[in-house]
Amino acid sequence: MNKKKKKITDSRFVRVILARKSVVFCLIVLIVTLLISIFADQVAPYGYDDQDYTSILQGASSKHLLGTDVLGRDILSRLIYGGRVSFSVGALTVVMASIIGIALGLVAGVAGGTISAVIMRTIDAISAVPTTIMSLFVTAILGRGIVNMCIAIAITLVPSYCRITRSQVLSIRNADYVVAGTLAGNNRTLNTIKHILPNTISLNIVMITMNIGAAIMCESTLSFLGMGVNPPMPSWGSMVNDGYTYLERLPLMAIIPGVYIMIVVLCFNIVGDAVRDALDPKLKGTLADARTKKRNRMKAEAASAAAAAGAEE
Amino acid sequence: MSEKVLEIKNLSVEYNTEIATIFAVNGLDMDLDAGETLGLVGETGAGKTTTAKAIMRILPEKVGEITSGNIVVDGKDVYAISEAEMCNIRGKVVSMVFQDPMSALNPIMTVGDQIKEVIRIHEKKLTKEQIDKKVDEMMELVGIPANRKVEYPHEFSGGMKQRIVIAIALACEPKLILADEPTTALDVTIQAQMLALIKDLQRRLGTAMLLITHDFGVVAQICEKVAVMYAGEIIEYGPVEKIFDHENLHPYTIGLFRSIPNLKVKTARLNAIDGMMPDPSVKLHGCHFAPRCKYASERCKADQKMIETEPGHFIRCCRFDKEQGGSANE
Amino acid sequence: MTSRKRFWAILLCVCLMFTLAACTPKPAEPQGNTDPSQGTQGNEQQPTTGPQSGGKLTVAVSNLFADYGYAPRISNNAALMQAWAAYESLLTTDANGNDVPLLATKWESNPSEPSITFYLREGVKFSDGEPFNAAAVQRNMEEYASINRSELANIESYEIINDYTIKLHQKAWSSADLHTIGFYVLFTSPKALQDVDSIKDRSAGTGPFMIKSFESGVRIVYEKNPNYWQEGKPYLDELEFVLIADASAMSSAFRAKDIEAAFATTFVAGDTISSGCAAQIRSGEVVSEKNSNGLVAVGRGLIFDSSNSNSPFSDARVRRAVAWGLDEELLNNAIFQGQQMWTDQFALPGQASYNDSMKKVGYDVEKAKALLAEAGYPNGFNTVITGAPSDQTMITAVANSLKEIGINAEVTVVDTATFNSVLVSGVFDGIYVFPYTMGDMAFYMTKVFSATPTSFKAAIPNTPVLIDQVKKLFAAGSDADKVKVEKEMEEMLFGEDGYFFWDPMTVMSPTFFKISALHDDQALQTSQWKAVWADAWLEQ
Amino acid sequence: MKGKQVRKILKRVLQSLITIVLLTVILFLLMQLIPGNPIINFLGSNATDEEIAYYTHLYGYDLPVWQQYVNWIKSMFDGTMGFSVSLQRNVSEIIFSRIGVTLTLVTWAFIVSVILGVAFGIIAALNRGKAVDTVISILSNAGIAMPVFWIGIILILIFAIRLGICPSYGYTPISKGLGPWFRGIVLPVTVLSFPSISIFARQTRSSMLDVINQDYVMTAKSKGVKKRDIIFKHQLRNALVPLLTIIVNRFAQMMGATVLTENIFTLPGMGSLMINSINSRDLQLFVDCILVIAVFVTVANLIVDILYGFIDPRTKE
Repeated sequence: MNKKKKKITDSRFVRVILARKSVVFCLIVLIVTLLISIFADQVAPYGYDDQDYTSILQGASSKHLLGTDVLGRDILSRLIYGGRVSFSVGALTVVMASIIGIALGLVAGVAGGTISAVIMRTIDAISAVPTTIMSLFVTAILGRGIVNMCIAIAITLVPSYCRITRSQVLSIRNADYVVAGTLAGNNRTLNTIKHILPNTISLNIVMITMNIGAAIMCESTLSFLGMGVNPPMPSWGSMVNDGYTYLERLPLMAIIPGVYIMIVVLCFNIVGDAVRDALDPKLKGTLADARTKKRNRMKAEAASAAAAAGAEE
Repeated sequence: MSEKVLEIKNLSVEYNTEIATIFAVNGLDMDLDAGETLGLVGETGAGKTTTAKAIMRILPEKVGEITSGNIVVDGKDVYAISEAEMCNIRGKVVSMVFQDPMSALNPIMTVGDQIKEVIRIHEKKLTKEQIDKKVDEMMELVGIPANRKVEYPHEFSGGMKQRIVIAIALACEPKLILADEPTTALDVTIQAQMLALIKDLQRRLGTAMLLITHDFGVVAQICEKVAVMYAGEIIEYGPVEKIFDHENLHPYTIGLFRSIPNLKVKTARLNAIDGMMPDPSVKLHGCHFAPRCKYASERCKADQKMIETEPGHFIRCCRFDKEQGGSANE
Repeated sequence: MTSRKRFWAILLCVCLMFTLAACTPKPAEPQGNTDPSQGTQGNEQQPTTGPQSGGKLTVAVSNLFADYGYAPRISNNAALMQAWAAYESLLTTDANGNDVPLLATKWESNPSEPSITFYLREGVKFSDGEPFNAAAVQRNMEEYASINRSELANIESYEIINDYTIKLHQKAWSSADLHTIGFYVLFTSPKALQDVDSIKDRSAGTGPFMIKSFESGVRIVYEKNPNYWQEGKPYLDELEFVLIADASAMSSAFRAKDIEAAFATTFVAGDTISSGCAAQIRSGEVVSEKNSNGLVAVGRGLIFDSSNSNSPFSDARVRRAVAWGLDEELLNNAIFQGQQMWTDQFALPGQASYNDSMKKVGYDVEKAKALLAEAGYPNGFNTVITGAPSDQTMITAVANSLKEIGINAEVTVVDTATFNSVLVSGVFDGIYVFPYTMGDMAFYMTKVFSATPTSFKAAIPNTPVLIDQVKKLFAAGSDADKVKVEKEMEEMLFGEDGYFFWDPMTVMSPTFFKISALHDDQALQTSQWKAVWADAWLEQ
Repeated sequence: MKGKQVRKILKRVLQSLITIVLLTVILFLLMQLIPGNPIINFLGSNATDEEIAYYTHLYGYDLPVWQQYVNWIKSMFDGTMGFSVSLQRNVSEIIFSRIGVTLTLVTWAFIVSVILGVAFGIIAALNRGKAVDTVISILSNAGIAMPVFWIGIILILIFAIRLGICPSYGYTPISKGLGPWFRGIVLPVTVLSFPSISIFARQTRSSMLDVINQDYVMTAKSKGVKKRDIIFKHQLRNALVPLLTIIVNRFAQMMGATVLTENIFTLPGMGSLMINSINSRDLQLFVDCILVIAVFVTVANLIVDILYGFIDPRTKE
């Protein structure tokens, strides 16, 4: 068992990620939340639309751990089901945005000239409009629903992928191994895919991990503004909105989903930072405090004693 | 006037990081007279740069710390005075030239301003015009046209940048200059100019210099005395002519000289000292070179002390200990 | 500081967040829904002295219209209520819905000619000094006709008999014209109508107030009209309508004494304000009034795409099955916590045209399933239920209940813009939650069941029986005949074998909150859309 | 300024103009795809076909698309920026009356977040590893993760409803006295600046840490420069260079976030105007608002790019 385990932690990427306890803790939280939402049917005490008109707008009670909403539905269960919307939107959006963004970035980087100018100016134009407003606009066109929301948010994330890929392509376009690729007979597109694309991946992966958190935030904003999924499917943003109308009577109903969003996005950001540090060559070490100094000194003494003993034989 | 510019007694420096504690310098003794040039030679990782940084008291905060010994610069104990007093010394009494000129200058400040900054700190009584004149003077001194002082570091080549770093170091005519491998990053032709420039300025301003290098050619060309450093301590110290006549030297110094490739003789393989540098995170006792030394014997286990084999030439190796009948050069 | 310390710090911070969130103090006051008083009287303290003049009344409203100067463009009720401060109409209504003279003192309608004659009040002047006379009335009516306003569509020609009498010749006799023209046509001074720019953010009407300032989307401020025809009125110096879209903002505004009155048009708004200001309501400082004579209520019902042949709802039995399958009363009390009235017909229980005697539809899941099986859907069918964001709660509840009788209704919420356009076009599938103004049955039914329907054209099929019934409504001479015909129609639509083109769900009459120092002898809350701002006054 | 630099700036200005023109085309085309038109919404549900036809013609919605675009561009220059159906007046008039609130909010939020953000970043970087550093990194991590609308709700709950010190709605202009103006604006500005403070703090901290290991800081120390000067003259100036792009990006996001903040606090600014206009399908007004905000963002980007030339000489050539 030890031998196999050793191979996993050999790769520097995994070692850096597992180095920090906070990152491990966040990873656990994310995985647990993800599993809960996937197996929501088994985990959630009630269905997300089980209406019980006898217990409307009740605070936390033994029957309903986090209280009930205006139709007597259990908030905890809706919170668990809400995870499905947020995670799926987060994942779908980021995948869509990265594919389009990287493709555009590659074309803009390799093609150069007018094509690149047109692409880059359109990208500037789209990114000139702040994300919330652009997703408002696109949702107005496409209407509500998970897929439309994903498209709306993806459009706002495409510029960042495109710009990163393009700058990466420009910097490595005339690197020797790329030129060698063309000399070896690949036509331009094949060469781009074989040589240039792999090198832009690492930066894009960092961007992806950073963007999932942002995508979930954007989704909850749209749901809060009422542009998200259709009821009765719950999403954290729409639950905050329901809670907002009854803020005076039951503040809990608005606060709890917000805390949930914050924890999930916080975990995604912390894991994203760890991924960035893992992929970023110049890792910044951390300083030793007194306790580690004592520990190191003892280790050094032991090692020198062993060395001295070794030298005697 | 042989009063000492620099005296270092039994200096030990440690670096504490997350992974381990590094024992960079283990009991170093050294002193330097005014106007004298001492070459500090040794493999990378021997603790040369750490010594220089320790002298300037710019070891990284909370990481590097002096665990024993003291450093006296121009009569003041560097680790006893306050930070404010230390700032007055840095740049005025002792200044430093770094190894990599490419990143030694602040990219968003003009070259002239970076020279002006050190003058304005130490020469409070000078007026603005006098300072500008001094900056032009220093630029001309190091061979750069004064009108280029408004340009930025990225507009200069490596060699030119190193000249500016030197100009900064010598602007306030310090008593001691610590040169940490000033020419390593430069190509050979520029290297010769740089050394000639430093030697000339040293003679003109009477500055003492501690030249840190791993290149024996530079030492021969420019230094009066040589100190060979290995694993954090000086194992041989003496005048250049004594060390360079290749007899009765410390085994490690012999190994160093032998590893310089001889152009006249056809050799299939370069000979290097076998074995590896000791692990710096392990506290060493006795002769640090013992594990790699051909003549290692039982007596090498004890801490070695510097033995004066001939006037001014010290070697830290028990084999040269006359009283105990050690015999050199079997 | 090793990562371990940072790890514990994060854990501590997260737990802190949870505890902070979980234990925020519950509102000190008891569960909010103090039951605002029923009935028209409201707990109105008798005013200590006679009406006092002076002071400024600030009323919070949930939407502001675009332009209060050019009266012909104001058509929806909320805007009219605010426009009545500056512009007046020929007729108005009293507390229980009878027509009361305002700018017209007398009126006669002659079905044979057919024509309606209005005898105008003398000595009335516009706020810019112009006289109010028959020529002014004709000029205003022609202005309304010039922008295709439907109220004047049936008028053939105008005949000025003398300075204060005008006869309107109709293309065809219709008793509704008296109300549509009498209530909805507002009169602006002809001089102002010539130069429309002069009434941009300014007013030139006969009303008790004049527009002082207007910030679009924020507030409109009226000041006293010096040459108002009713002596000594209005009592207030200034009247301001301020837009506060969000209910909890309204309740904090009441507490901060920034506003003196507020119209809560939705249930949620009413509930939030009454729970937010529970302390003030208990101490009598803030008073809430509702009116239950249905005069101004807005009904909400489920309308079906009955005219779409391949939709299950084209079969009347399926529509009746929905009526049987929904316990509307339970849903109404649950969702709106008993604060909203419910009716199973067009009219409210207790109103004259409410048909008690007919065989009614109750709540019986088995009967509903039987009807569905009879119509060919033994194990139900899939459909869609659509509505506006504000009806989201009700739609979800209905969809949940329909599941019990086998109808799986997928909920879709559309934004207000699309919602409004569907109201006009009537193009939707399955079920649509729609609002309808209660009040005069003929006035509403003519819009739905007539040769040229104006709302829900595509949804409701052209049923000659109902169109004739509506004609009978208009032709009814005396009130007694009218009520008889209305009851017949109730049975035809909502009886046990009724058409059930729509199933009434709930009736919402806006709650009017005001500070007790504001006295308006119920003019404001009974005839809210005929608010008479002249009579309101504030204890100094 | 050398000729080369002026030419570079002009090229950059031209690029921004092209971006804005391209944006007008994109927005106009996208606008045509939005279902529903403003007239039905304006007239309400009991509008007759004749009335609808009358207004459609009056406001030129029946013209071919390209002609509507030309009229729109023409209206840009004659100062009316098109006519808003739902509010019955020229769009320029409405935007002019509303832009003040949004700009006040964003400028104050911007100033607060830059000052506090950079200050926290420096403090965290300087006593790296200590408790202060951990607390600031935790709070900034959390700050980024907190949804804007949720912060707003919490602040309203605590300050407006429970303590009642700040109004939860409405904007009191400064003319009505500093006290009420400040109380009315302090909550929205906090909501707007909270995420930005966290982002600036994190970025300043990481770029300051990058700079600490640089050689020129060692050179400065060896010159005897005092600790305070090293931090501000050498470290901070170099650390600010990468911060500029982040700052201008946050400015754009803040303009976007006003949509939420003004919606929650019912402030009569551009944000709430946009929500109302999209709900009443007043597309002319909606697209004009987006254009105005996009122009502000593009100009901000332009200014920062030009500033780059001065602050970071390396980008001059």
